[in-house]
Amino acid sequence: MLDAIKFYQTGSKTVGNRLLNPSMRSNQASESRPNTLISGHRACQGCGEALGARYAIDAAMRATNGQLMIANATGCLEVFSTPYPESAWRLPWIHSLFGNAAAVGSGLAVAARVRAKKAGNTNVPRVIAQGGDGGTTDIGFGPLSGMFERNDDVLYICYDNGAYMNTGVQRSSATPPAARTATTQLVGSEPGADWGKGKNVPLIAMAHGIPYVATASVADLRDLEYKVQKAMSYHGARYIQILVPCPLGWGCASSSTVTVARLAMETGFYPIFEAEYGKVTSVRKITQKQPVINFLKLQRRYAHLTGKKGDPKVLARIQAMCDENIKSFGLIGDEVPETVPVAIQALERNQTV
Amino acid sequence: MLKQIEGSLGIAEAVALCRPGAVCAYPISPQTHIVENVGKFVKEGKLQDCEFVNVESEFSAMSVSIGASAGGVRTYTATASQGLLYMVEGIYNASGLGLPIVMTVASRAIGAPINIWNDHSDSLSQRDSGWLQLFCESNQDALDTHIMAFKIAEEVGLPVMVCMDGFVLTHAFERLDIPSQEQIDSFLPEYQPKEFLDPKEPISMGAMVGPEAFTELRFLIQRKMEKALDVIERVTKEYRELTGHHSGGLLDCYRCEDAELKLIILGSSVGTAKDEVDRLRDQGIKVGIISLKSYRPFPYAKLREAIGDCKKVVCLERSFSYGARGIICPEVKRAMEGTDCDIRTTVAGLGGRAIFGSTINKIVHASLEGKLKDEITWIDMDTKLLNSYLKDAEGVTVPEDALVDDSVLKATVGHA
Amino acid sequence: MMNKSFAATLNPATSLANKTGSWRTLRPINVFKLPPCNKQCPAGENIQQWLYFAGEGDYEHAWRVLTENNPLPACMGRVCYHTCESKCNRGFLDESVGINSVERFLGDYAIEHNLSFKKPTRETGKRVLIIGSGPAGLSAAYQLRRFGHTVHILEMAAEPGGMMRYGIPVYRLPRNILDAEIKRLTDMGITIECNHKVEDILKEKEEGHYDAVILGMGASISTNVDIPQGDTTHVLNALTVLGDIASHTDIEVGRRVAVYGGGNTAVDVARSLRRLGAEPIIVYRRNRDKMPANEEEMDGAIEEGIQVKWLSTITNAQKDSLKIEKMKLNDQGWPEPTGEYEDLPADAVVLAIGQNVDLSVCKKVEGLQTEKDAVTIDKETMQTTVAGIFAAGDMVPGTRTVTAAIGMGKHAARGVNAYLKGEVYKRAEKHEDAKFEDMHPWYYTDAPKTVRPQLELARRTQTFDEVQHGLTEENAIFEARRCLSCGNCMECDNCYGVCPDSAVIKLGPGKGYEFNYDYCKGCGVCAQECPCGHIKMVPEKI
Amino acid sequence: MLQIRLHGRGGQGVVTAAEMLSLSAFLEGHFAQAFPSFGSERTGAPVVAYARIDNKEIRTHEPILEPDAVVVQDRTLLTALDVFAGISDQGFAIINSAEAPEQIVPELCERLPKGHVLTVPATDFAMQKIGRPLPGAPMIAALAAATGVFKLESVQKSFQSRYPGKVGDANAETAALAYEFIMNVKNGGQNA
Repeated sequence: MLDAIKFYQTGSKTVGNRLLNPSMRSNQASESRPNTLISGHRACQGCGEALGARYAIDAAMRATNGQLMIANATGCLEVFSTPYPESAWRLPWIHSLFGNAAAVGSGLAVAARVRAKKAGNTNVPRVIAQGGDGGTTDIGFGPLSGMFERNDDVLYICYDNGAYMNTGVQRSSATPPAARTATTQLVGSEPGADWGKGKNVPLIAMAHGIPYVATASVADLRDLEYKVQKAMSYHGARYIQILVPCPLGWGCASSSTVTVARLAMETGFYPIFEAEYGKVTSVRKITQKQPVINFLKLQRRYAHLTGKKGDPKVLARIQAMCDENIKSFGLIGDEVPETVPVAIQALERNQTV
Repeated sequence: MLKQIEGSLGIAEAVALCRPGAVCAYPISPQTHIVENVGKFVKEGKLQDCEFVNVESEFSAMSVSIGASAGGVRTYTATASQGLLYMVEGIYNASGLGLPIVMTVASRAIGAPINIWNDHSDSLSQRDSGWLQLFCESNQDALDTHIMAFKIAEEVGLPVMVCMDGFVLTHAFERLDIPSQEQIDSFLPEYQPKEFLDPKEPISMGAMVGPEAFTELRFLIQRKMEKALDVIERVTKEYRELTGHHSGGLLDCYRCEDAELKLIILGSSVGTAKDEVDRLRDQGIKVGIISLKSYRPFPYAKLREAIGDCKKVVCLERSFSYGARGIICPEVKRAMEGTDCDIRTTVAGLGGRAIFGSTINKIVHASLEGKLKDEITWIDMDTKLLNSYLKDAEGVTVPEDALVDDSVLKATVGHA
Repeated sequence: MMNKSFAATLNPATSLANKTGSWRTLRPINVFKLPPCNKQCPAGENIQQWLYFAGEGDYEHAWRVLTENNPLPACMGRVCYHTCESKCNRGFLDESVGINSVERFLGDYAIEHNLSFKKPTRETGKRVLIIGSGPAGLSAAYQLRRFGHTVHILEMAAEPGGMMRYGIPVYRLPRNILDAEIKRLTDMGITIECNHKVEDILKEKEEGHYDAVILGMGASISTNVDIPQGDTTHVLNALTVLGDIASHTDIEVGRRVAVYGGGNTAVDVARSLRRLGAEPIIVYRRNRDKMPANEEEMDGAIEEGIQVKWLSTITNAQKDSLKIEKMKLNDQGWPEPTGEYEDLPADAVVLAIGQNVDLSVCKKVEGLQTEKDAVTIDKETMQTTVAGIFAAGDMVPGTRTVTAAIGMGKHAARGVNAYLKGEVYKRAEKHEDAKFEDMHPWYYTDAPKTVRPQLELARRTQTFDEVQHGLTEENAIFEARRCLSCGNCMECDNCYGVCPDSAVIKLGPGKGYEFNYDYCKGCGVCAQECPCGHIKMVPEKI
Repeated sequence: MLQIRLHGRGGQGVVTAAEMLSLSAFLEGHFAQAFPSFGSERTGAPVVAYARIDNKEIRTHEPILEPDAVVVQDRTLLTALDVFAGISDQGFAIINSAEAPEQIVPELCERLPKGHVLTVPATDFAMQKIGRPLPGAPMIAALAAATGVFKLESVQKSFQSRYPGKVGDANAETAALAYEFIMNVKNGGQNA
């Protein structure tokens, strides 16, 4: 009877749920979760990246039965987790450079295979390469693309907070338009990051035809865990991009990390979907559609849009961007897009012309 | 086993004998033939338990190597010139992490202007990178040095660059004596990493180290380098006894006994110079050659010993430090500090301009006749070409160089 | 062991040496807020908590939590007007949780499974007399028994239950249910003596060697109004009608009966008469909005075909008809006569305009102060102006509902218990209110209230079978799981999951969580993402 | 030491010819060396390769300025470059041509000893046997015949080891044709 009732008070939206059969609970709900990124790290209060990394790596640890190692790009995650003499990691982990995590991952995968083969061991440790959006979409993009095209057995996880937070919030190619960063300040006639710039790495990853590409958010843990687990069920190159709000860089309250990430999903600002072999196979539907202003107003990087002096035209443009995402990714309704969605930047650029 | 093969193939054979677990490379002349052959060995199964990775850049070549080495397998890669510079960030990283990667640098000039031919500006630009840098005279020397390099790297705990002249050696077809697999297996045991990423014993490699320990870490790398001097000599001795090949070492002296002038040369020019020194000796000119094999670590004591009480030393350098002078010469001076030895340097053979026996001859005569007036002298400069530009551009000319040999200039590429 | 590099290679999990708790300026703490349902419940039930266990399917545990405050859940699950539901925070989201129906489910479950109350572990030897076996008396007796006191109830009627038996129609509360729940109380050792009308309180106390007395008499006297009438028109009072129906199940009243009044009793009478084949019409001086009767009950009455004459007063009762004066509401919402009249055909009039308590016995006690229709009490201790004499239920000022009586009975028992120990009962301070604004509604999946299957209308109007069916187990679980658990932990693991510093410790099922202040940086994500508003950030002393 | 310079155009197998030349000498127990002029060898561009043969270790890596033999695989180079620059007075010159040496390099014929300047229709032979204009094997076979420093069999063996199967055999056959051709000339016969 208990199992027959599929309604669980908070459904699947909370981390755990005592009403659920333990086998159906999230990995994070487990008292014995691996905590691969353990306490004592030096991330800022409310760090979305610290949260996202633990979510993802714990899930991967479960999927691989602990046979996992990590190559980490330079960035906040690396700096706050491994300042001498303390490491917050509990699994084999290496940091090499800013732009080479994907390639180091490829090398680790080679080594793991060769060592296992030599030892006559069929249990080959799996590899995750990870970095922030700067290390992924910009400086590490070449090695990332190389890892993709070789279909190396590496899951690359990009923790996307939309700017170079480690160096003091400078613009990256993942910075959304109109957002304030230290290099796109709120001055001039068009304050914030330029329109019609930036790149959509998930779609680029899909164009490589790799087995698995997904976006995820720290605001939907079960979806995130499902995707990591699914990614680990594939061999070859895989890519997951997780939206991880940065309270410092976004100018939001440290307590709002998950809330603001949720609003990014529910407004259509950040489409959450997965693709297999270049084709979109599922889309996380918006559960309660919200206007984008609800997302923007929590963040000081958009202070110029949301106050009394806010520019309604720019706001409308961002709303149009969200609406376009909703349309092209099918974020509302039952459909999964038949064709590969177009990068949102196309809309911006088209408008610019 | 004797074979008449291309130097690159010889290196590939040597690498295969060392049983690496990972080899990756990005094509850049003149290194390509080496990795092409290793790749073939892997694909055809001659080299087993090894993966060959075709990467998209040298940056990734070094990065994949870092990953593979950190993952606990013997790792090899090769590059040259621009490629070496493109992987510089990784080069420093590999040594900082103490990863015993072996890499061939098929030495080549650096652009701009783009130039595919041999000189030493690429490898010498990495002198502070924390890699051991071993230079090779001949293909046999290069082949043997690669094998020794793995053993040295793994003992010292630092990566090794084997620097062999691009084209001149890599593309030369010569007789090579290739040791047997049994010999090498006895010389170089299966790779046992000091530390590597292993789920059984998780470690975090590549921590951020602040002022509190960075100096000490740097000191420890320097200490490894100093220890490497002994390791190189010991490994060389062992290898020579095993194979009978006179390869490797920190440096090598040729006809230095009672020499009034000692030339310090790196790389393939040593062979050319040896022939010329034989001819000069036949003429009663007392000249010898010190072939500098290990540039990093720099064998100061060994070099001082080799120079001994010889009062005249001339370096032949195939690279240059803009705004300063030679790169080798200051090191030699440091080795000879406190003596009255006259140490000068010559710059020649840049960007593929050939070094002939006659070039050596000119340098020897110029030195003995006191014509090397400055600390540094540019050899085989085409002053006509230079002046034709300077006259137009600046309205000045430089004095015609008496040391230039038209046939040398003609014989170099572009004149042919 | 590996030969690790100096400084650049680190051992795993060494960051635990870095106690990041020192960064904190705000500290998360668990707060237990008062859910609006609990706050509203006149019986003081811990609704959120028993729903918590019901949702897990642990019905006995849920029932035991429920009966901490209310010993009659099967009855209350039927007759309580469940004002808790009107305050339910889930109402802001979709529809209120059907608390009352889950209560009934649990009550019925307990009867079906013969669950009994635990006997007190220790007898105090103190004796308490309770006068009246209505909800107030039974509730007080139950609580006193749990304290270990000896409790005796004197009841003037032939059977125990008070207004539950004689004032509530059978279609709302089948008597077998009432009997079962009373029996469970007597099984605890409570004794009830029926047909014993108390004439002298002090004498009873003295002769019975009671240490304390609780007065729990109900409002058993109908209020009369003077309606000029001819001989042939019946003018009856509501309690008599309901009592007769309860005792005999059938009475002769007339075909067209006007029920005069707008309270719950009026509706009970009208619906009872409908079941006897009459055509009752409710006459009320104000309109629907101002009607005090329970809305659901009124809806049921209208569905059953009962007509209502709004804004009307009966000025005269003639044979076969009544003279009605039309009223209008003034600015304060009170009715004023308009001077317009009309005739309403009717064979009888049932007055249902209010009930009174018979205070005559109280007035015999010296020093026992009374006021209009009630005894004067200390609202904290429920003690009257005479030491050792307490009162609860209709006897004391306040809402006259079964639920309120149960709540008062509980407090009177606690008052007595303290008194017997020589102390003065002080009610526990209430927790901070759990407001909807403190909740995180996104986390709750929308789910409509399960509507109890209702009997066919036709069937309902012809028999006294129970109108409301209980929830099936399936529906009960579903309904219980709709509880938002306002202000109290429901073990959703959100705090444990969302902490970027892994600084929340999960203690295991039923044990909740603890903050690891060694590492908690005070970011507040746990508090913001707690669906229930159970975590509060308080400034750290710096 | 015998120093040989080979001239040709990219795509004609000049570098391979030098390598096979060194291999042929190696097979006969000599020390040998071959190396290209280190250019980027684009099809059609002039290419130079060098080879040395000696009975002791060859240490020098300098390009050959004073060759003992010059092999010209493409006669169009004769007018484009001074291919015979530095050739020793006792040197050999082998030119890929169906015409007589006196007709195409009369001055050289005068300067060098009789029988040291030879032409061989190497491309024709290659077309006959290989089907592609690869004159490397016949040219070095011709050099072998002219100088006698190494044998035809070594030339054949080197090509057959480099290109096992049909291609190697075809090269070996063209080498034989060229070898016979030169031996015939040396023995007083006339060019075809």
